[in-house]
Amino acid sequence: MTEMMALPDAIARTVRDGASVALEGFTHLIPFAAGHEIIRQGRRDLELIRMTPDLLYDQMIGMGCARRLIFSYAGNPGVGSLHRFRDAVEYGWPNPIELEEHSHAGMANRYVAGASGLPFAVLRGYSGTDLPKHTDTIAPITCPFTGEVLTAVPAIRPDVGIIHAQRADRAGNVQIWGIIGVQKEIALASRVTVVTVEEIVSRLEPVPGSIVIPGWVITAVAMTPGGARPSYVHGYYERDNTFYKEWEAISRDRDRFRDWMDEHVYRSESAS
Amino acid sequence: MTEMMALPDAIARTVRDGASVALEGFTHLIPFAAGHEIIRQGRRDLELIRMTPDLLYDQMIGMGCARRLIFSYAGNPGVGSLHRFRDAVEYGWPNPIELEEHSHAGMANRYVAGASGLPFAVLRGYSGTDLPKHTDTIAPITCPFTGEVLTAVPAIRPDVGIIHAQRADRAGNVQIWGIIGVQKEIALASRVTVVTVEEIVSRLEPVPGSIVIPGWVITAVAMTPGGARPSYVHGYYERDNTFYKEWEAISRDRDRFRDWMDEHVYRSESAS
Amino acid sequence: MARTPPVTYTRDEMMTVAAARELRPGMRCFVGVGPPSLAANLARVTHAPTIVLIYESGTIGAKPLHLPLSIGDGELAETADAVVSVPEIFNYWIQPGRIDLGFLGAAQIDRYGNINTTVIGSYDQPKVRLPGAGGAPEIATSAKEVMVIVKQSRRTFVERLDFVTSVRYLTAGTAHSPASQDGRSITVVTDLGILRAGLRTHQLTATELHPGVTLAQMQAVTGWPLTAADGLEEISPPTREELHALRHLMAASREPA
Amino acid sequence: MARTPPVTYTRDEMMTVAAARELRPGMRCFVGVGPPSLAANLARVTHAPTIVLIYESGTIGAKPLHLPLSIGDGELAETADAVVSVPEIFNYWIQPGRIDLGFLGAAQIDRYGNINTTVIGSYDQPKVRLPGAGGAPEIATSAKEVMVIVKQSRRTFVERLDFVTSVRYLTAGTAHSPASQDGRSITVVTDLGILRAGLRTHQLTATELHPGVTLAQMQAVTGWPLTAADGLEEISPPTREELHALRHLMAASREPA
Repeated sequence: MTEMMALPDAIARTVRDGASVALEGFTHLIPFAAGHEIIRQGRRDLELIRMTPDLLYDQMIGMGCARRLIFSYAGNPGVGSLHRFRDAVEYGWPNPIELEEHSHAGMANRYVAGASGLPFAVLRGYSGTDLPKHTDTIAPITCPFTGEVLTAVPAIRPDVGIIHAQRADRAGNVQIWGIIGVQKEIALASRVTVVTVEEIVSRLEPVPGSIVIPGWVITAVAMTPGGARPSYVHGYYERDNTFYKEWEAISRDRDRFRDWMDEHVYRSESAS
Repeated sequence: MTEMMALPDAIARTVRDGASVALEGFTHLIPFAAGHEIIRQGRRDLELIRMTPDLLYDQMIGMGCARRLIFSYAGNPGVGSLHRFRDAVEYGWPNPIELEEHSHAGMANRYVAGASGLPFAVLRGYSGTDLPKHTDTIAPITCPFTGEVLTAVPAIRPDVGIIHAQRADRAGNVQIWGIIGVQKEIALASRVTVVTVEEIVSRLEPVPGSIVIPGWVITAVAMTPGGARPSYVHGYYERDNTFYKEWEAISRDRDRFRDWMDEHVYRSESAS
Repeated sequence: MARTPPVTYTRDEMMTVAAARELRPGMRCFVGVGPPSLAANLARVTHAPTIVLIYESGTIGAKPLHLPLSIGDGELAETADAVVSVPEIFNYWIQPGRIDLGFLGAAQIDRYGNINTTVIGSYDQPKVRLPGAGGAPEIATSAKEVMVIVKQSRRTFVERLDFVTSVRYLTAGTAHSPASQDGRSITVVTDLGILRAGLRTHQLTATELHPGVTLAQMQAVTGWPLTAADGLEEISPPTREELHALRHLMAASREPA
Repeated sequence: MARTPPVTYTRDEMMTVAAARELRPGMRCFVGVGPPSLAANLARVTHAPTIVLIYESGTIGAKPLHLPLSIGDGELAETADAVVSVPEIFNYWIQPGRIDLGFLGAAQIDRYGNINTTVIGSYDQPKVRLPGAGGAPEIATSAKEVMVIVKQSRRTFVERLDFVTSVRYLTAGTAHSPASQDGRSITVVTDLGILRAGLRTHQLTATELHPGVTLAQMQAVTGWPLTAADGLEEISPPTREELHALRHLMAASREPA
């Protein structure tokens, strides 16, 4: 059952050093505030899981939170590289990180398997690519009816899944609309689920296209207005595209990056 | 791309003797009018596919349309038996039918595999039951990562999938709300998809909980007001529970059943 | 509504009330139509208002005012916290074991809580063709608790099932085994009392009797040598409140089940 | 808007216009951000208004007024015919081959249309770590046609990929083969012209050149021995209407890509 708590409490109670943690949100509803709280609490050796690491994981990797990364696309969408991710992979700074690399279809299906209580998922994927040579969580599987060989990927069941959503009611039921991404799958695949929300309301009025995740599969709800900035929340605020472009320059340089984190994450309790 | 046509044309052009046909709608939106049109057109030797055969398949089986039935629950919900189904299975009247019997979870996953372009689906299912002894479309499958043995079922890809929906726009985009069941899965799993709708509108205004199936995966849309009666259409009309109960007596007797069909299906172009 | 308190009750009413009492607040219950829906909604309007009703039609947290005749009744969707597709209800909600208690129906039940709803007689030449499996096989193995509400008779409580439609306790060595079966129980509420398995043994044992019913009566309509638990108890009769709520529910139903 | 017709155009504009012309009305196009989104939306506002834009964020039939910087831009959801989850977009829409044309990006491309977006150098000690696969491996094998829009250089058009991120034509004997690959094409639109494979051969061949470009110029920036198709054609320059629509789209973008 859901407990309502402040974000620092929610993170302190759920995210331990060495945990596998998925902060999801497919370009929409990226839980920046929760990630920043993990950085502030100094968590280390995390296995970070996310289809599109985006600026948030660039920041977490750059601050040394990550030991390992499971992902499918590590770029700054429409802009270019994630320089902190590249620095860790290419130069081991601030520490080397291990990569477990998939395609989007593979990652999405790994979440589906996790949410479904299955050990693996089946897809037509990775055909002819070099990915299976480097990623040992890709295996062939044969259809018992047709003999066709397809691809299996194992379920992902993060220790902690963290998502941002528009709002929750007082019972902890969570409502999401716009691009829904893999929010439900992560909420259901994770052993513990934390949801940050823009607001808590007494009743979740239906919104076209909205889904509701029942509170009884959610561990903690933390009211965190602006918790997805500089990403966006459909119906609340827009994506800060200017910042996404500025990140290119901020993140290129190790010192400038650290100064920025100092100023915007450490000295402030609110997300940039 | 969708073509708008009258229901008799839609059925005449798509449903051939011997075809595999799924008329779906999980208790909601059961496409009775389309099924009655198949009966009137005298189709034979069909492989009928449906999770819950319900009264509609009782009628189609009783009128001799079916050679084979793929299903998971053949009852009159809350009332009792489907007597025409029982008569065919127990006494071969009007003709014997072959059964391919699954669980709901298995059927739903077979549709998902069909919609996904996969030859099979994986579930935790049928454990310890006698179903695999009688149904050869249930097979064990081993997780390549954990070694756990689970169950595989083959995809269902009907020759024709038929569903009823609230409404479509003029481009053939179809909108459904309320209990959505397996409507989308059947629309996507079938080689040819026919949708009957209550109305055709110029614009699909969003409704809470509604889904839209794009017109470009639908073969034909036939405006058929009342096309789900005596089942119901959320937002349009309620389930005729009285008729569901009356069916118990109508269907028990072969002559009474035939008289009823004569009067309500053959002499009338509109569904009972 | 009756002004004078009810003084008598039927065996059916006792059965429904006894079943409802088993449900605890906050429990996630997988519910079919008929007696399960009646018992679960009775619990919801009496001692367990926070119970979460889940129907296989995809409605999660439904709060119907009228009892549905069909599990796809429109009111279930209108009052639900969430409506999901049928594949999702089975894959995301039932299969991973998120259901605390699943109701199953039974045409035949054996001492291990295995159930037949498929055929009486042989599969290929059935004497009676029953509806089949529906959601039962996966509910039976995935729910934390299972409840069956069924009138007791030798025709139903059998030594040997004609067909195994669902299995609660998988025999050792069965490959299709879910993660763990420890502490999993099955409760069978009948018109005579309650039978339970899973606490110390995987065999159904009489644990409670309805007022005025004897163990011998129950044994007489059970097709296997039924034993009683230590401290076999008598169930307390329905309270005025329970009966009142139950009859109100029945009366308010569009179509009494 | 300019009153006088444009008289000059850039090579980037020619590239985008040439790509847009390849798109036919009603085509279901899987679109990423940047040049593909620009070309697809140009086609949509010019000769192919019924084109269906599908983004991997789950938006089907999006009709954005502004070009999205991110594929998850809110306007995509607001203007879409349907918004579905990310698992659904891959499983129900891409995997079964419902996409007529999929756009792919490329850091390296070889003569068979295989693409690298993963690393330059070795995987374990990369010289440049690129973003990785994203949706590409499954788009590459499932879409009926594939288009790559990329500036031509020897760094990009290579003899041998450092890493195979996606494959258009699976070699015979590869077990993971989709149903059929007959008639599947790949079109590479560059700043110099167009290369195509799949009509008679699975090797990219120069089929069109932009105005004023020679085959020798194109060969000079291609890392394999590039041949020309019989009847190598010169592409007609952008029309006034095309340039006008393209520049309007760029100007109307919140954030030009």
